[in-house]
Amino acid sequence: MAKLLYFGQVAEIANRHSEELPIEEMSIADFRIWLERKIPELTFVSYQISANQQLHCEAFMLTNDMEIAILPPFAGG
Amino acid sequence: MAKLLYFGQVAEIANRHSEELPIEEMSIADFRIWLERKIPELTFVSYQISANQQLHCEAFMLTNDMEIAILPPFAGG
Amino acid sequence: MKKVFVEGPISSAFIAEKIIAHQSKTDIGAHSLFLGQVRADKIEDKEVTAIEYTAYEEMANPIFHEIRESVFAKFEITCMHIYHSLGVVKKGEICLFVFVSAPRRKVVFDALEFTVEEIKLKVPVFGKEILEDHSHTWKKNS
Amino acid sequence: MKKVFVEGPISSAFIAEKIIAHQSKTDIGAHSLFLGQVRADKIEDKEVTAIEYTAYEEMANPIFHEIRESVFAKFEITCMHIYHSLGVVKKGEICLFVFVSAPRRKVVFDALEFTVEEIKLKVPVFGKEILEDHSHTWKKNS
Repeated sequence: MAKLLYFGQVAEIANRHSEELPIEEMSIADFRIWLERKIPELTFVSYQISANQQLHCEAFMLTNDMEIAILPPFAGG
Repeated sequence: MAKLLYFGQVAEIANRHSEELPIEEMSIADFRIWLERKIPELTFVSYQISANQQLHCEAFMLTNDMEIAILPPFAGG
Repeated sequence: MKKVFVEGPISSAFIAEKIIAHQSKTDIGAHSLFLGQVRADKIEDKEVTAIEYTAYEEMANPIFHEIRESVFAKFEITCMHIYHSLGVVKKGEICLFVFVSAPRRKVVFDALEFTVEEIKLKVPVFGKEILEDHSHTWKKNS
Repeated sequence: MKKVFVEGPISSAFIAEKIIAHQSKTDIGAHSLFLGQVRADKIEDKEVTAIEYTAYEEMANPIFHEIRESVFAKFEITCMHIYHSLGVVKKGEICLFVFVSAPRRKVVFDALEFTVEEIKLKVPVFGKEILEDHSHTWKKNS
């Protein structure tokens, strides 16, 4: 099972903070397509995706054992 | 009468903080020569000279009505 | 790993305490401090009254640690501390406190700016701007 | 003209007070602070235990004023404050406090550095470094 985490505006749009569900192995780019089919409102906002607490390039492969976070623009400080 | 002010290391060397005395009109450069004849130990330290609370170039003319200060290197902060 | 996140605003008493804690380090000659304060911006005529901060803490904490390491590698500093608020911080209150100390002053300005810019760019912190009519928008760093 | 010189060290309580005084200015988003601290340098194996500051105040005060004016002309800041000690400041204590505030952070780092460098360069302040054996030397800015 992958753990999906949603933060800030993304959590508000998705109406959830986390969920656990099985995902197929896929690139971050493909994960975006999958995610926006699942939650179409995300099409209209920008977000980054981290895997196991790290940012990666769009070709990075996500697997079913990862903690995957969907992160809206940072606003620290 | 001119008012002479001495600060920091210069006051220590000259063994005074201020004095009033008549001076002839002369440039700052000439004043240095006059001063170092009066207090020879000043020959060995660096100092700036202000007239009426402002720094000037060496050619600036000092007159008998001025407040002249002999300022060792600044050490603020 | 040093604790960065604090609940609620950063008080001036907390800042004063951190300054006092450095007075026994007599090899230090210069401190620079950055304080981020919540601004009462107008957003479509409505005033921001507070920002509610959340963070992905498990990701943010290692990134704060990496930022610290890189600042120590780049600048000859004695110590540095970062504190960031979580939860509600009202307008006029302080949400970010960066504290850099060094033997000599020259490095503390650049080290401070570098640290603040790195935090703004790299740390997954999110800010909900609460407006005076209780609606909200989402803060983005620029 | 604003008062810059204070007798003795600058306390952390004084600094905290100045921070609090700015929390009602809700157009401010960023503060930068510089604190100069007396360093226990070794001079020919003898430790500096304090610096005794004197100043040509009648000349220094207008120069502080000019520095303020030039910082406001160069940088988009909301306010700035400078405090400098006179008299004895012991090792570990604070002798200079510069406080710059602006709506946005970008300018506060350069404004702070510019102000501190101008003070070090232009203001007639003198420092007698008291050593542990009660001898002394004279501080020079570099």
